[in-house]
Amino acid sequence: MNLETLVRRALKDIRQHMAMYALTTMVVTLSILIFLFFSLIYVNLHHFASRFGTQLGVVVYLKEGINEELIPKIYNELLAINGVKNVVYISQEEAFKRLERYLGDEKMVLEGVDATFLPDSFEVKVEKALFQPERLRVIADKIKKIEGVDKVQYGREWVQRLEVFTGIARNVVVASGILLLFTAAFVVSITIRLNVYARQEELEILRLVGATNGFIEGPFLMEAMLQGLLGAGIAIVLLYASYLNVSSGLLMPGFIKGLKLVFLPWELVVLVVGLSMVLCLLGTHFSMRKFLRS
Amino acid sequence: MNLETLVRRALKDIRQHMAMYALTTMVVTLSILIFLFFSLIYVNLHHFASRFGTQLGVVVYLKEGINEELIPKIYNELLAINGVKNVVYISQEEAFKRLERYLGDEKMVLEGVDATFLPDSFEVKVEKALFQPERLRVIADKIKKIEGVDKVQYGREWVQRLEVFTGIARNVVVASGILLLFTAAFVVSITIRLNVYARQEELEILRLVGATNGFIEGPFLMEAMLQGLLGAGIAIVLLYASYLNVSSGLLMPGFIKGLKLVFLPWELVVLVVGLSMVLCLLGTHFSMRKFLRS
Amino acid sequence: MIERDDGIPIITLASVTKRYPHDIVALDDITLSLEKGEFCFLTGPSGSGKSTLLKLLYFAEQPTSGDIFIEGINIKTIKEAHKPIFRRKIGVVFQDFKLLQDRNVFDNVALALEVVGFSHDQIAYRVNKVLESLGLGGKGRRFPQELSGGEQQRVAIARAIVNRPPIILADEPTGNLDSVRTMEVLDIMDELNARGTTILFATHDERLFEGTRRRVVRLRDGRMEVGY
Amino acid sequence: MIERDDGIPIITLASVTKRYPHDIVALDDITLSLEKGEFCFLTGPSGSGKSTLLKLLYFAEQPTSGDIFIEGINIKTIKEAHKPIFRRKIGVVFQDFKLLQDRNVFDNVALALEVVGFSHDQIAYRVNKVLESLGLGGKGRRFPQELSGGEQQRVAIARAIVNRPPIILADEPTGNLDSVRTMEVLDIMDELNARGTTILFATHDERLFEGTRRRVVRLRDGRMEVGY
Ligand SMILES: Nc1ncnc2c1ncn2[C@@H]1O[C@H](COP(=O)(O)OP(=O)(O)OP(=O)(O)O)[C@@H](O)[C@H]1O
Ligand SMILES: Nc1ncnc2c1ncn2[C@@H]1O[C@H](COP(=O)(O)OP(=O)(O)OP(=O)(O)O)[C@@H](O)[C@H]1O
Ligand SMILES: [Mg+2]
Ligand SMILES: [Mg+2]
Repeated sequence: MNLETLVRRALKDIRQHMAMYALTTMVVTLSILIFLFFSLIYVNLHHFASRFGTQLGVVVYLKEGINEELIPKIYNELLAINGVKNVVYISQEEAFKRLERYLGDEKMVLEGVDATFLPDSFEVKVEKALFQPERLRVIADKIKKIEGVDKVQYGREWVQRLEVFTGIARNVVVASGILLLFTAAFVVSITIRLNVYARQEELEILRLVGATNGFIEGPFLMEAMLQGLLGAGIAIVLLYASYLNVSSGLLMPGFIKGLKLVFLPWELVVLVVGLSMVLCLLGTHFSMRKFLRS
Repeated sequence: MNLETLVRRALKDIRQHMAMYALTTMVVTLSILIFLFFSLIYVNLHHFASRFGTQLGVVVYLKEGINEELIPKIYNELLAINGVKNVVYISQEEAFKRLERYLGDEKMVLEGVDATFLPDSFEVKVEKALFQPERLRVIADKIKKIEGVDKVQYGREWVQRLEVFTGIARNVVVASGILLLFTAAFVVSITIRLNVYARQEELEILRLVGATNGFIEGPFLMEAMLQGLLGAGIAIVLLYASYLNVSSGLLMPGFIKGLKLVFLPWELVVLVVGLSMVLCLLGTHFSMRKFLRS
Repeated sequence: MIERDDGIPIITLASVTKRYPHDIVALDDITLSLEKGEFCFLTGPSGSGKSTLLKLLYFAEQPTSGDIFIEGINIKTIKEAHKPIFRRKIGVVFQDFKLLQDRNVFDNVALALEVVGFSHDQIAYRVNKVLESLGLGGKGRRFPQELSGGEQQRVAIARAIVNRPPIILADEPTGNLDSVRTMEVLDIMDELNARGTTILFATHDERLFEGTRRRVVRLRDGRMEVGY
Repeated sequence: MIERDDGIPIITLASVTKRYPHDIVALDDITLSLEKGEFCFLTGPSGSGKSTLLKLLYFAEQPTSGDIFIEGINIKTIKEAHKPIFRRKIGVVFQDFKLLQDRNVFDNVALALEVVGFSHDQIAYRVNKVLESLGLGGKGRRFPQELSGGEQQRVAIARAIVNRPPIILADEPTGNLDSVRTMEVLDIMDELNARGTTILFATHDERLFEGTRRRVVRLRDGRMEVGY
């Protein structure tokens, strides 16, 4: 049986079972859409969190009256630490300005105070600090050992809270991702099985007139692959359309306008399409197997 | 046809189509589980956010040198404002202590400064401020008009950001809730339809031997109701089991232990069970309708 | 010829034509009536319209033109909701049996009684009796797939007659039966007929009516060839 | 009696017994062989085991004991993967037709050729010819549901013979046909037989073999009654 015959048979078969095929494909589409939708939300949250997360860092106070020449050395040592993203030197004047800004209307309290009462400091930004707050602790410990460093501040309490939060978030995301994937796979395979059940008489007849398993399975597998492709494809197109809608602010209330959303990375898209096809293929294959015996 | 016969026929029917029935019910269960799972996450996030949200408030600075007797009057006026949850008086000394705490090691800057340079103030906590940040603005505007009030601070910028965030969050939650509900309903009804398709010959035969539509539909609807009940029931039991597991910390990493989780409100549980039954009933009814004509 | 002239015919077809899509004429201007208690054979070559005529009578198809009366009532005027009531008055042996594959023999036959609302005990009694009379005693718990072709056909006959309907439409009910079983079925039909049941018996087997003096309606290409 | 003694019989059953679950004995110690090119009738009352015997030959059921040889090969030794090859050598007219309801007549018949891998043109040519010869010309685009019982049966016959298999197993292939069509089918079978096809023809219709001098195997309750 050549490929052309196979494709022709598959297409004919789809035409003859249009309703069933459309319904099954819709189930595939919806299952995948749900999974992708939450992936998209996750990716965007992650994206926002990453941007926000770069504001997390460690403040390094230097010893009072430190030798000016030591500062570049410390700077380089800080940068060399694994996980450090960038390092900014905060002069005494800069620190004083920040305090003034914090006090706002109450800044008159600082009138006549000399800026030098604040120490020199470095602000060390840590990579992925939001997702792995324990890194801050590790890096802070390393910094403490550097010569000329007086004190390291990284908001111990705050990091602990963050740890709990990111821990929960991670667990929730992983659990729901697994649940969604599992459900999608399960629902799709159940639907395919219902479909094959409904056609078992046909399989039996084909077998009795001398069709090989390959001949019988061929079009079904072809259809399954197409179904996986279609299902995932439609889901992705639908998702992309809503993504465009939302990010162009057409449907959303004004205040979200101008918000930068990201779409799913193309690797994930390809992966999902592939998985969808494999899932439909395997689901069909295993549903048919028991009817193809003897 | 009495109820007993109906139930007997429905049970017999289920026994004879065990595989199909079990598969369809599994689809119902999973669809509902997904919906409930996300509802549970949402409810818990809301719960946490509510607790955190009560920390949001407006700071009201009083005019310098204000008549001490006016203070209780202002206090009562503040409390009377719609949406205000509680009001706390911050004396000059208290405000000074807070500033010291903020400056931490740098508090020597305040040495010799008189506490009275800070004005008296009230801290006004606003109900549900996290979910409706625009309330803060409204309340702040009202407070400004009270006699003796100098300035009202509620972090304008911060509220604007929060507005954006809660706006997005609300939209995401509503969109995913609708998507999930819609998908669950759709998948369930498609599965039921596939099921009915597979049995259309049976319906035809029943019709031909003189069965009324009621006689034919009866057991199907009975089964559908049971299916809805079972599907939702199993989903809820599964969810509750994982909830207990998580909240007793058996399965979760240590740092979440002791975390107080809430389960879905029983109204929602009842509603979901009811909806599930109605959905299965309607899905079955409409799938059968076209086979019951003439 | 058994005929009881107690007024209106039980079945009447008045210039009935049935055209299937694509201009396939299955029945062409058929006029025919059956008196109450009549036993009539319907014969004709393959594809001549026998089954189609029966299908019109049990509402599986609608005539393209012409009128059909059952017990004097024009079936066009029967409301959808009342059709089941009429169907119960008509026992049909379908040419392709139409047995429920996932119910056993007993349940398949019992169906015709359940539909009417017979009690549990009565159903058991009647079904077992009719199965016995058709040589299917002891096969009640089998499923259709576990029966021979002839046995399935007899289950179909059993279901058609179990609720003693006033009208029986039998479409080739002995096609899968050997001559002994065929005679048994004919005897049963005779007996039912003697008790007043009107029977329309479609068959291509000339031997069934060769000896008898019953009425024979012959179809060819959808037209009636011979009256009595 | 046509018989060509060119060595091994094409079909052999050696003390074959078939017991269905619940101790239903459908075939009891059957020993039988068919020479290549033989035309043999298989008869017996309803439920005597005719279809079961055929089912064993086309691998739809397995014998409980005894051996079956096709072209000298014990079918027990045939691997699962090779069974389709054997099935293609055997054209079967099933008692219940087994037509695909969602394919039209042409496609149903073409199936037997597609399975073997015939080309598009050859399929069209052969299928149309065989449909013509069975009086189904012009009905190729209909679906089984749109045919009369006898027409469906002829489609089943067409599918069984279209790929000119060396063996034809026909299970009650004329049960729904009138006498004229029945004779046509017998003629076709005769012609195929004359070209060397081995035919096993199960029927309860004694008339089919009354005049002929062909071999008749009679079953009763699963036992062979008469040999030649
Ligand atoms: N649903 C349908 N659509 C189109 N044509 C049909 C349909 N049903 C039957 N026919 C055609 O109508 C004609 C009469 O069919 P019918 O089944 O009444 O014949 P019959 O006398 O019962 O034949 P048989 O003895 O073979 O069962 C046939 O030519 C058949 O092909
Ligand atoms: N799958 C099965 N399970 C149990 N019993 C069966 C099964 N198939 C057939 N039988 C029984 O085996 C016996 C022989 O059946 P078979 O179908 O071979 O008869 P047959 O000679 O073809 O009869 P007919 O002329 O009625 O078609 C019958 O008593 C039947 O009830
Ligand atoms: Mg017919
Ligand atoms: Mg048989």
